[in-house]
Amino acid sequence: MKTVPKHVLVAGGGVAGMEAAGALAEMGYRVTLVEKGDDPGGHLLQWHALFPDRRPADEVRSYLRKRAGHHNINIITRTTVEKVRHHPGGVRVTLSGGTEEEADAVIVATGFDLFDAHRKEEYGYGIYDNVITSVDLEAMFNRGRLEKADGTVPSRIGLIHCVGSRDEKVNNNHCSKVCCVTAVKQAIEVRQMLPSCEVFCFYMDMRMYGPYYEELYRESQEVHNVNFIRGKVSEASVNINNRLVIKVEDTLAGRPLKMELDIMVLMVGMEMAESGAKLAEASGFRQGINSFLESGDHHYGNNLSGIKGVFYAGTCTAPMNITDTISHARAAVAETVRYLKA
Amino acid sequence: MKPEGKKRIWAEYQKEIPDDHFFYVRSCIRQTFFAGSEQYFLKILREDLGKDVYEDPRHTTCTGIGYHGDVVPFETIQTVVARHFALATEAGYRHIAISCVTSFGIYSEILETWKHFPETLERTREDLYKATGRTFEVPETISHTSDIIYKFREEIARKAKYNLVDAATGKPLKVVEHIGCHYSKMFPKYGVGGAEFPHVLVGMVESWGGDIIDYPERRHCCGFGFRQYLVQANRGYSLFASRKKFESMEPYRPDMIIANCPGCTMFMDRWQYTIKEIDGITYGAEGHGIPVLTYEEVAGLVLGYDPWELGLQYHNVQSLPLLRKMGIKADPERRFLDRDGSRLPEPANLIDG
Amino acid sequence: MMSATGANKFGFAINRSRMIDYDSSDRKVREYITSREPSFRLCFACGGCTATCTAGQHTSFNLRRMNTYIRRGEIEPLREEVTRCMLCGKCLLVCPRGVNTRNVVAVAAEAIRKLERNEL
Amino acid sequence: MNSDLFVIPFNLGLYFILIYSVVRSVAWFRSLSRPDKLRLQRGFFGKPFMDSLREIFMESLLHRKIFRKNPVLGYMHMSLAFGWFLLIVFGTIEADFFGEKHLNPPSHAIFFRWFNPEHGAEGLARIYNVWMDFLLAFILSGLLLAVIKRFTPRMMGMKKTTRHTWTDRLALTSLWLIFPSRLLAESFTCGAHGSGSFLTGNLGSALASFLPAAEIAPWFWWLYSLSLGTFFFMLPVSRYFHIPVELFLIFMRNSGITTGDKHSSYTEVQTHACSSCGVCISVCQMSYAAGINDIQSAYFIKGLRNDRDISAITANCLMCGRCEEVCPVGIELGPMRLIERRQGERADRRLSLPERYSVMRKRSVTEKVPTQSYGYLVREEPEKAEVLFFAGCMTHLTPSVIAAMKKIMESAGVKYRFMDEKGGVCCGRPLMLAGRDREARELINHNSDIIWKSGAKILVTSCPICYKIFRESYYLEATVMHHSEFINLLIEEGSLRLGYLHRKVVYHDPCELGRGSGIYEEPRAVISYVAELLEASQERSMSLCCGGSLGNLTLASGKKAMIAADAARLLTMSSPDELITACPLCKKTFVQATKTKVSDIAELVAAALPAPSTRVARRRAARATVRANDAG
Repeated sequence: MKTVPKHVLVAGGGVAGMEAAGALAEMGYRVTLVEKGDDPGGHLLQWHALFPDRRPADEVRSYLRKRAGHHNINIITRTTVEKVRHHPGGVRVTLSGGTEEEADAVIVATGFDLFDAHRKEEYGYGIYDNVITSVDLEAMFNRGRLEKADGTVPSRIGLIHCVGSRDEKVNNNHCSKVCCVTAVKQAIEVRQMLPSCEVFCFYMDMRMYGPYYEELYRESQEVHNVNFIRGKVSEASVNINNRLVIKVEDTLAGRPLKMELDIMVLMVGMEMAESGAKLAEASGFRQGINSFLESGDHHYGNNLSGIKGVFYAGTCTAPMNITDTISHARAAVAETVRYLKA
Repeated sequence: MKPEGKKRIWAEYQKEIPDDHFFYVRSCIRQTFFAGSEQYFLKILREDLGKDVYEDPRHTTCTGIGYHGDVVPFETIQTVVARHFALATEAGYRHIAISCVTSFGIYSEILETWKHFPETLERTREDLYKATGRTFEVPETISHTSDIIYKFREEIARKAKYNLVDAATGKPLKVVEHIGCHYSKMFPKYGVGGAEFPHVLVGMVESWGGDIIDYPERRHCCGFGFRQYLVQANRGYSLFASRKKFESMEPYRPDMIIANCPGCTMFMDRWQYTIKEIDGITYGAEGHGIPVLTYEEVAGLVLGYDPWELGLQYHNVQSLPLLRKMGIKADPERRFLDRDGSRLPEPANLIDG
Repeated sequence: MMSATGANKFGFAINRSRMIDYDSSDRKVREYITSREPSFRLCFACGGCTATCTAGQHTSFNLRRMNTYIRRGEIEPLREEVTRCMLCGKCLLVCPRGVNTRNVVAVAAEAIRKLERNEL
Repeated sequence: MNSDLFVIPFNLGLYFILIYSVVRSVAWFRSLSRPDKLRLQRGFFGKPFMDSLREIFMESLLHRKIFRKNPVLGYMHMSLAFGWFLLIVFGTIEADFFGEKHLNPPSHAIFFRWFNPEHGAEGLARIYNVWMDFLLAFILSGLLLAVIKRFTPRMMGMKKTTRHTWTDRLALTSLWLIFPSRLLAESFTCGAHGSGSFLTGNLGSALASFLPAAEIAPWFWWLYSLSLGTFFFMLPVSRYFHIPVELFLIFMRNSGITTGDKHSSYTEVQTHACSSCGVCISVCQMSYAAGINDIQSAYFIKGLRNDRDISAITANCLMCGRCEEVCPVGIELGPMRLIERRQGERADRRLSLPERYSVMRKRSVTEKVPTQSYGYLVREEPEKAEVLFFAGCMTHLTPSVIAAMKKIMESAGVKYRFMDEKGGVCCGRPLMLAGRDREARELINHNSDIIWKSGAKILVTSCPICYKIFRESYYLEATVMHHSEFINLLIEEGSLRLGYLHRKVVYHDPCELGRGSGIYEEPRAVISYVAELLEASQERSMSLCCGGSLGNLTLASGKKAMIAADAARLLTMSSPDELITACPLCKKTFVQATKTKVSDIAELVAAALPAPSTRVARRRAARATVRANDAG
């Protein structure tokens, strides 16, 4: 006797959402993938190459696209999930525009928002011509041209770690985990693209937590001659030649340091997605002190929402790299299936 | 530089500046060294703009220098400030206009403290009552007097006799603005435009036709720093801070510096002479020094008041080249003559163009 | 530098800047050392060398800090620093990054010598 | 008429080289220090002269050392040197004996066959001819080997051969041409006259059978003379200059002259005595284990000889001493390199005069050259002690060695004081190895002061690096002992009771202790006392360097690791339970390079001490007895 396949709604079409949807679809579930943007793919759409091995981001993108292209998946774009509510028959989902969907289970994969660099006013993002974010730099890599606002070739680039992370002044005490290794990756890419361009990373701690990250850091010093200065940049301004002037303490020398830069790259961190926060508030999800969703147990129940039939996947719970996001999404699928079969 | 970026920030830091009825508190330094500035602030507000500004002769120093010099405790200064509020309350004023940036910082600090720790407000009420028998209402707003000039900058521009432009070429003057640290660095929301890109002086200068210079050490302290300056042995540190600013602004060849803090105005003016003595360097075009003006003085010039009435001759760096450039007719012979023609004391060590 | 009259007149002199001005610093020494001892780049300032240093038990010699000075082009403090090492080589055995620390000091001394002789 | 024009090149060359040798020898002699001059004068009239003659015969002609190392290579050198020597001696005898006159110019002997084409038809001369042909064949066989070596060095057991300059190549070519041209010249002459023995005669008649031998012969005599003349002229500017210089070196060495610590005519003689044979390259671990092939002693000496910038070569050497051990000429390569390190930058020497002047001028303005200075060291007032123990900097990174030494000395009841317990001052040897003698002297003075003030009779150190400098450069009353010697002494005295460990161990001679200080037997005696000592593949004077040497300033850590891995592999071929060394640096280096347990000799001995409880009890009892006796 053929049973009607159960229906799972996945909120968010980023890496976690696509992986979770794909895994569920493969197991025969009927999946609705709700994405707020025009296309699924999330922040990965903006990447040129990935750390630590600098493989083209397209490789992972096409894997996910294939995954989410399964015939059991129905993708709804330009839509957000406003609210989820458990009831004895399943989970009722309210979508933007007021439509309601019934699902047997929901996976929340609303992801993260990038820190808005304007908020660190002292760095002058949006004011000084050559202050850009790591995302802007990635876009430059995508275009294959790395240049200043006036079209000239930079001779010195500084990458500022921890912009919007580990910073009480912007209400983010958490570490976004991936920015350090992103900075190292981008520093190497800059050096490879413009061998005569000096590259400096300004860091507070080098958090090379993942496999081959430390090796990449070493390579950046040994092979690519990337410079590292330990200290948080306090302010930026421009001089008469329209070159950026930054101030930092070289904490290893114990002395303040001033340096001119052609381009200053802000390594923007991760924050709880605004859409996710709204969903959390409407649905009664708990948010931790870092604003990310707080799971049932952060050791062994990291996908549990506390609401029956609702599970968390990916960076809506904490900053993660792609590897961890995919693993986390698979774990969410396992939890969902266990719930649906019970 | 992207101007829209700054505008975005300025839009975020707009404070409430009342329209009328100010209780005016003077600055120890400004009334001593730039007496014309305070006098003309009152004159401009009352006569040119028709505003009601009340002054109480019983008003005292806020003791800010003592507080920052670690000799006056916080409880004491709260009580002194509370007494000012009591005077305002008694006179029926709810908007304080503060001439001094140090005082402004202290008022901000105290109001924030009372907001976050209401028990300190109660304690202060008690202290003030015990000491003076007075009671007070917490004022509705506090404004630095530069905020008020900022608010009426367009009105002043409309009445302008002179603009901040080179009268001969019509090109805007290059103006360096300097904001006192305690204006908004401690509490950005208390300042017009916040702490990183304050708009208070930029707004005035741009309304009156000048160009603002954004130079690398724009945010740097003038070096006053109370304890640094008060202890003679530490003055080298204080001086060093000013020199750092001058060296950073020098390549832009600025015509003048406009400051909103009396301490900064005094230091950046006086130190130019000290640096000339110690290092043998005079900044500014042709070694005339860079005139350091208060915003009241600049407003006064724009409105066409006599520079010598405004007191520009009592700055170390004299403003004659600047006045000539703006096309203001000022007789150098009359600089140190009183209204009745008698001779005023002439300061030594002027940097004179 | 200040003149004597200045000091006498005011009773103080203008402070010297403690700030490292990277754009006006002399990085020739760094280039000399990096080209002769490329492992120098690998230092990540863990301080292991300084902790074990024989000379460091007797004086303020600090190889970790010295490396930072070299990188930033701070020659003045380096001049002093470089003379204090005993070249015993203990640091070589603790360096987690395989920096040839002993040679860094030797080459740094050589670089300073050349700098003095205008040969760099 | 006994002269022909072709002898001129030979004669010119010969007289040139003779005059050159005399002038150069006189110059060298004159620039010797006074004591060395006296040594040489005394040596010339004494036993050293006979020793030298014997050595010249054994080494310069027979090449006994090379023979021992590699018979084929030895034969090659011997056939060329000794064969040529014999050819000259017997050629001269032949000319004097069979010639028209009895005192001939050298050319007469060399070109004897030309002048006496019919000679040797019968009798004694005929037999003599066989002998002369044999000598020529002997030389030619060596030459053949040399040609083979040149093109396929591996066949001769040489991993690498030295690279040649153009002067070397010209000299080599002329040298190689000498004997084949003589063979052909003699053969054509013999062929034309029907004379000659088994080689020249047979070859001559064969050639004459289809060639106009009489017409061709003079061409080859010309070639023969030209080759000789060219060779003599090229001699001073080529590597073959070593042949005459080595004779001078042997006399100097046997007269008791040593390298010392600065450049002198002795170092110059050594420089020129190097034959660039390349034996040093073959034994160099930097070469075969780490693939670095441009810094070996042969290149170092060549750079010195040609006045090149060799600062990189000079610094990049482990100073292990293996090359010096095998150098057939006996050049003191270690001290030579140290002298060069002391020189610092040699750049000035290669500048032209005006450039040199400008550098000097610049320097005189800013002669504020920083040198190491240890004014910060505070003089100490040490406690008195019979035995002073100096662990050494490196030993502080192997605390187990310190613990073992403490245990051993306590067990043996040694009253000692631990000189650098709280971290001492470096012994100065690392500075010396870096060529900084003046600075090293500062540290030596500091430590000497403490050692003298302690009144110690014995200074024990756990570090061979310290040991070497304590013995060689410190002036001390105390007897300096490496801990292996000291433990051996304690065992011999019977103050150390040790059990036997049923372990098979192999011993690694640290460079500074073994080759550097000649301590081979004591460590072995100690080890054999407590465990089974296996033989290592390369031991004693040919033991390997661990790679961690402080002698090398510039070697990258990866290369060090390669040397260490190779040395550890060779040392542990017999699969020992433990690899024993006697140097903290070797221990640290080997630990990273092998899975075999690496221990210091002190740790091994400490493990053989009886169980602590009984020992403590016994000592307590002994102390109690002493107290009782004192009280009594």
